[in-house]
Amino acid sequence: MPYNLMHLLPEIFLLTAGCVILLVDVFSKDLDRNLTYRLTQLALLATAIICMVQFPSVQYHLYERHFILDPMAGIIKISVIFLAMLALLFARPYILPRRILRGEYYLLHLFAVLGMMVLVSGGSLLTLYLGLELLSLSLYALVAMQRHSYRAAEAAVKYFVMGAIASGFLLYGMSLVYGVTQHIHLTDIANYIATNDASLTLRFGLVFIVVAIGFKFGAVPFQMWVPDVYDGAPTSTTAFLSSAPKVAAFGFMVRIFAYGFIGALVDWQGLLIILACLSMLIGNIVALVQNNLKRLLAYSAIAHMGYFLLGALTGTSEGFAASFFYILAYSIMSLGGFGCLIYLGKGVEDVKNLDQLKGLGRSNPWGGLLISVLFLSMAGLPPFIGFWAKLEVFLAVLNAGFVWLAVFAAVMSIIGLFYYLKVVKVIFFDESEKEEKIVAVRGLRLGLGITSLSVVALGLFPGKLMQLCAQAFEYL
Amino acid sequence: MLEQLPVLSLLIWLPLLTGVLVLLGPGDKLLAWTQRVAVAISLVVLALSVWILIGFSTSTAEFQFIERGEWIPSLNIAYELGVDGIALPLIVLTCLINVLVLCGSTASIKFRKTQFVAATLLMTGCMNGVFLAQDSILFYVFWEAMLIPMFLMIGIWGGPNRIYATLKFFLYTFFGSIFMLVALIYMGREAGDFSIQALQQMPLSETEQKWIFWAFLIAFAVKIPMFPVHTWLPDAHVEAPTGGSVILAAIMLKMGGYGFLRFSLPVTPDASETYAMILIVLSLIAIVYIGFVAIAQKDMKKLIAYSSVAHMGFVTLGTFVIAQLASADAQSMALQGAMVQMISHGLVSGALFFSIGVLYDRLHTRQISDFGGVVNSMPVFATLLMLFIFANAGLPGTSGFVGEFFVIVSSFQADWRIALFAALTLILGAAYSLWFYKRVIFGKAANEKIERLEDVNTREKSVLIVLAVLIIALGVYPQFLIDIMQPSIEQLLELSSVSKLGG
Amino acid sequence: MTIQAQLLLAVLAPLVGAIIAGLLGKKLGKVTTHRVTILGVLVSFVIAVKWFFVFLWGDATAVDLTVYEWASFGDVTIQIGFMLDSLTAIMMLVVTFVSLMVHIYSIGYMHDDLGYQRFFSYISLFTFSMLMLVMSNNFLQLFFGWEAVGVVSYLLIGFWYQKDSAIFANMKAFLVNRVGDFGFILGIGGIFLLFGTFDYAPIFTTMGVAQELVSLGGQPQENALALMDLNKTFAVWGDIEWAAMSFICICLFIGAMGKSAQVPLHIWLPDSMEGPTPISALIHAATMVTAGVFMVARMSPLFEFSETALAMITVIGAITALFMGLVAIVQNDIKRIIAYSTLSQLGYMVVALGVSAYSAAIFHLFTHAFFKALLFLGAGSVIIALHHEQDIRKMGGLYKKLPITYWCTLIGTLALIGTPFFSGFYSKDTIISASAEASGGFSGFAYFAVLTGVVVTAIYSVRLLLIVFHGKTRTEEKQFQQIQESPRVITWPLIALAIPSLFAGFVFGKPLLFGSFFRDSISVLEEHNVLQAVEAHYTSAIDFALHGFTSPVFLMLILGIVIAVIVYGWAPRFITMWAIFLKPVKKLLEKKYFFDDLNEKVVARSGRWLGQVFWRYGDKAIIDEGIIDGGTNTVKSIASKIRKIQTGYLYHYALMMVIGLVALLMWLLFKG
Amino acid sequence: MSLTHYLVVSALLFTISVVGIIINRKNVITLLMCIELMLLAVNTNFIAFSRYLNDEVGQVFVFFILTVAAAEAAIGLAILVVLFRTNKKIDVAELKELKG
Repeated sequence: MPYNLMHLLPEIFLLTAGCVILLVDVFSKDLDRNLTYRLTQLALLATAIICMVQFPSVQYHLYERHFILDPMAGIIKISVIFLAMLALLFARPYILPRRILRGEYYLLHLFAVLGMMVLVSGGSLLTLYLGLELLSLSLYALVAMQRHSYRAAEAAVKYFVMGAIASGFLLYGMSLVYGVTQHIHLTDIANYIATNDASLTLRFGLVFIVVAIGFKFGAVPFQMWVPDVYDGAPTSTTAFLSSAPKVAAFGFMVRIFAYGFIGALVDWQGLLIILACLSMLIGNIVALVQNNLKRLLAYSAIAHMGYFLLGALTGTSEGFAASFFYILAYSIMSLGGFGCLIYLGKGVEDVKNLDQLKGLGRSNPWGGLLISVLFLSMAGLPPFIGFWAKLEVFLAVLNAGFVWLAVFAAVMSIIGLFYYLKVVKVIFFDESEKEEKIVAVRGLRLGLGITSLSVVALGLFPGKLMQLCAQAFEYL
Repeated sequence: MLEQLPVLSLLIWLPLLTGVLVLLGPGDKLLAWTQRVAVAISLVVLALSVWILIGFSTSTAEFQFIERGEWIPSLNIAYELGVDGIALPLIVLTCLINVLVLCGSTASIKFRKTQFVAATLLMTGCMNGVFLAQDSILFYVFWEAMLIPMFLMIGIWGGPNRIYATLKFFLYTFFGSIFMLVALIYMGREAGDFSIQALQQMPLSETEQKWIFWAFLIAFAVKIPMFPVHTWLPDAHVEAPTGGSVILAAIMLKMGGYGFLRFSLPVTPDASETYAMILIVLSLIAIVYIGFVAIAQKDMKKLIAYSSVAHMGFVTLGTFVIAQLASADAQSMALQGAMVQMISHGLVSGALFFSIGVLYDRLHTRQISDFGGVVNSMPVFATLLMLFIFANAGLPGTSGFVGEFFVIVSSFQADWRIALFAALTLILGAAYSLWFYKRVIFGKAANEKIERLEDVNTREKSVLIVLAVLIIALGVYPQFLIDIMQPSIEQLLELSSVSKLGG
Repeated sequence: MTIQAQLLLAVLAPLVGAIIAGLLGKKLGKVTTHRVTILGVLVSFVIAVKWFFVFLWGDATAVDLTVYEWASFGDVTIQIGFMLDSLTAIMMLVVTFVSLMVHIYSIGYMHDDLGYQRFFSYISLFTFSMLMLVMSNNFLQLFFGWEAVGVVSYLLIGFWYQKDSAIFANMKAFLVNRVGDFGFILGIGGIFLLFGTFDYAPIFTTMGVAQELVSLGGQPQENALALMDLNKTFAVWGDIEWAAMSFICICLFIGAMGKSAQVPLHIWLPDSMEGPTPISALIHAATMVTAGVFMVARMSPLFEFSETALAMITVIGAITALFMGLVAIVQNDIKRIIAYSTLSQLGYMVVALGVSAYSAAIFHLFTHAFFKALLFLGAGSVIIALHHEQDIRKMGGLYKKLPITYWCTLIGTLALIGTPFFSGFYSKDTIISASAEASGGFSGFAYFAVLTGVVVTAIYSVRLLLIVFHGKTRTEEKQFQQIQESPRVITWPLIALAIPSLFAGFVFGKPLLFGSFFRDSISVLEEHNVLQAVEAHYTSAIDFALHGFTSPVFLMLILGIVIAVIVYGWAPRFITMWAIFLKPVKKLLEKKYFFDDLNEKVVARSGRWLGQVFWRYGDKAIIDEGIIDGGTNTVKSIASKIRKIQTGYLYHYALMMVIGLVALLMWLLFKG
Repeated sequence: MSLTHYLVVSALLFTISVVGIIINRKNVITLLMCIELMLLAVNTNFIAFSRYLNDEVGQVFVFFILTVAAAEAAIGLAILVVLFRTNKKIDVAELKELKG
């Protein structure tokens, strides 16, 4: 029977575009692959536009219900694409001076985005798995892209092995689920759980899946890969890694929990609470003693994942909305943060340690101000977007009646503030031994401008974005 | 035409936007112009606040000049501003201090002057916002946002130990306010509306009230600051540049007291009544213990900082002694005392920090032992400082007396023993103030540096004289202030007297 | 001119003078400055004189008017206003007259001082504050004046701010006064609790009714208070309770002790002699130090109802009167001698208050103001004649060099020791007889004290006179030749003060003491009214004086003079004998009963020590290093331990992941 | 042979693979093999279930898994090559530069 493939247009377009660009790249002589770069951005932009044009107002279950198209999917896709474009903006100036294969680098972004798009509108365990794998595989490659750096290679191996284990767990869980429910469609699974109570096997399967999800977010105790990979991977990859995939993984999580296992709320809620608390605790505390900026950001990422889970674990639509707002805010901030690291890098030298920022506020106030804004926003201070993200998750968690959890999160955020302030302190208060102006290419400046501007603007007027996030979850 | 003007928004956004512009502006290249513009703008803001003062009706306790706008409809968070008798004096004080700081203490900043100006303006805007906000989240946003410029101000232009001080300041305050945030969200959730009015009206069970009370208490106690969470203040003051100290002492501390009046009392009346005695005792400790600590100080700024803590003790005492008071008159006397004390302390401590700044600019030391016999070379300064010192010691005829007098007398109505300890400030305050004055000002010129000091220049003189005039005016005729505050205070007493338990 | 206008003028004229002198003094120059200030004081003096005689001869009634409302909310109204009655009038007279004299005197005395204008500004300011104090009609303004005079005294004691002793003395003076004010403000708080107002008038009416109940209704005091609902009590500790009235009166009196330098708060007065001599005359002899006495007299309706307070007042006054006089004997600084004599005379006044002879106290205040100011100014005249030499051991035989000064001082001395017909006699003798008649607590001791006090007074006064003016000079010849009488601006005030010192008692004795002068301002319960008894043998001023010759007091007086003359006049070697016999006593007196040591070594030092301890251990050690820094450090150390988990080994990571998985499974299994 | 036996087998395989990853200190290639093994265990599960439930979806799923496994292996080997190029060693125990 004939299918109307229009709904699949963005994915299809992106795929074909990817293949075309691949071919173009093969024959292009130019070492910098400007053409490839432009085409990639263009393709992403076009895809985004298509997504916007055919933005779904209702929820479709398409293609034997393997593919769900709903506002959430739409919004996540669009935001993922834009994040990816930003990441590319940062990536270009980073990889040009380094001996990193350009064309493949951009293309891998494309395929990763494709994977995410499939992932977020996966309607069955199968599509979800495929999307996830497409995403992960491209990410593994991206991490390994800096072929002459040992650190990158080590990071890649670690990431790959851990990721493989994670997907193994995921599959095992899926198989158990399938075995118990005899279905791989989320809706059917939901119906099954609704009709007959979840057997232990099923819940075990759920646990395996939760572990996989926890791994994707880098929630404690599945965070071990995060600091090493963030540290070892090329900064541009880290920037990408820490932003878009997290949003997509959030979509994945929503599909699993809200669409498939909403009936087993009590089970995964408990699991998520444990993960959230551990992440906030470990992430914040260990970040205190980090001197390496990338590792510091990695641990802060772990901590942020803890806060982010606060919203999701309520299992309510406003809870997911809050989490979505949080993850978006966080992606922007961390993109900006790593973008700043790229911006500060001198030649092929990355900035490693905190004290390399000394006197930045003096030598080039703009950069200093920008980084401070981002970090203060991460610390959750008004009037920046980070504050609203925190406020929303607190609100959600209080709505669910977990007052103690909110208080715990509050206490943790005090510890968190400490190391963010430490960075600001180094930038503004410490005297630099040498002062040289930093010159950044236009694209980089543009990217940083966009991120910091959105951090401030959304901090002042978060209303619209919050409504958007709320809309995304009207079909739970 | 002025009637249509959104005056309150202007009070907030004029300084803020100017601050941002100055920050992104040409920097120290156009310093002179930037400063002129900044001063001009702040004069405009001051004029606006005075205009509000004139247009303000003292016959009603209602909020006036109300402005309301959508902000975050999905969470019922609104952009709502209004001013009542409690906020108004603080607003005017803020705008005034802002002008004085911009005129008086930018000269002593040696580098990145424009950024200093920007920080000052940003802070002014935020502080106005805190006092004007009618929505709790808006209040919190300003409350927190203001920390950032202060953090930078202390950290960049501060003294040798500035980093420790400013981190301590920031973390202390954040530690306090984060729990307040949780409490606010909790209540806003329950009430379905984040406006302060709603929070004041909403019913709360006893346990809820207790938790919320403590959450608020930590926030405001740190800010005001109360014993035993006061230790950030001396460090912050000592390290901050003159302007920073002035703003810190004159206004930021007041936000704690303002919070007590705006939130603790009306929102959690029963809890405040339950815990009143603890707070009274803490206030008394602050008055007596800190009084002694102040005597022991060797650093001028530390001494004044500690005396600030002691004086703020009167604010908290006046605020919470009302739970022990029977007659409405005594209660309003206590609250009047607290409020007047806040305003007065704003003027006096501001003036004192300005004066210390004057000395510091000349000799670049704050050690009392490095001074002595300053009067020989700086008679005018000595005279003005004498006035401020006596105001600090609570001499009748100066503003410093009014608040202490009200609080002591009204707390006597509650229990004479409270008044007994509170009244010890007459001795202690005089002791540390006068001993300080004796060591710094009187005597033979300690060294030739002091002999060669030149007296206050016109700029410094004018700033100090403005404060001096206000201090005396307030001391001779406090009724002006009292008229403004009385209706709001009566309404506040109304709110804080009715139980929320609805038994 | 309305009364209000007059009173305002009287108060503000000196203030204006002070402001002009203070702000424009340097521009105006010395002459204009002192003219302006003197004009100001003169204005208020004229007004004061007018009202004094209006109250003395005319039958003016008390006036109570409000100038403006200082603060008012709810039903509370705190005002700035004036109460003009006989008490106020007499105080105004004393203040303005002495102040005027001192102003004039200072033209000469301060002539070549750098702070000339400053000085005049200060003393005018003082006049203003003192007038505010005495003319107040409510406690707030009273307290304002109370503190204001304290401040001006602070400024004037430290007038020569380069002298370490001076700036130490003025701080000491202010702080000791503050101790008094501490009590005073508590008293005010009690007043507000009891009466719900700060104004005199309602309080006096209430107490008036209470007094009616006692005198006419024949009720005992407690019942009277109970009927007026004034019998509150204050819980002290456990179930110990104090009667509100006594509590308030004692608190108020503590304030008075500070100002009027009663033991043990007297320590500041002798040191205050560091100030210029005119100040000692004006502030520390005539006016400010008597504020306490005035205040208690003003509050007589209250004090009448507290036997406890009266007893306390009596005993404190008696101690001060006797023992401070003794100290005067061993002093060698001319000003300090007079200062201690002032202390002792203040003791007399306070004793009078204690035995409810309020008018006697005020009358003594009145006369004392004149002769004590006279003595001080005389001393000042001597001091400048000797180029700021204050040690009497370096003087002697000055009577032919400084005739006017000598005669004036002689008059002052005779008045001080209470020679019949001199003003001091009338006031002092009344106090002594009053205390003889009194029946309240400690009145016996008080009588003994004031009686022996006469001897003491005679001894030190005569000693002063003899050593300074008689005998042969102890200054070297050449300098002695150059000594000459002070200029007229100095001598005329002396004369002007000498006259009232002579006649004030003779003239005003009867009306002020036994007449109806104070009826509207001072109220005494029947059972306390000792002056009636005294009045019995006071038919006329002359008779009283003649009767004085036969009284034991006179014997004491003679005794004292004789001793003094023997010891210091004829046979100076007696002094050495003294020294041998009474060495410990002398030591004790020279050490001023170790009050100063107590103050320096114990009170002040322990205060500073306490501050240090609180700061070092309370703030720094416990709160900062302990809690704040300690907390952060613990978190950091924990962090660096947790960090170790990240070993970097892949298999550990995998293991961790599996452990996590198993843990979650277990949790799921066991949570049920 | 009941379903349980198959499940036990696959569970055992799965455990073996995990344990293999954990205890292996030497060679990264072993890790790759373990991962493959893990996927195979999952496949066994799926097939067992689909036979038991006679529902083909499971088996279809397996095909996908196999494909993905191939791709994964490819990537893994590629990374391995990179690693070998950079430091001439592929011992797991050597991978310890990134830590803390």
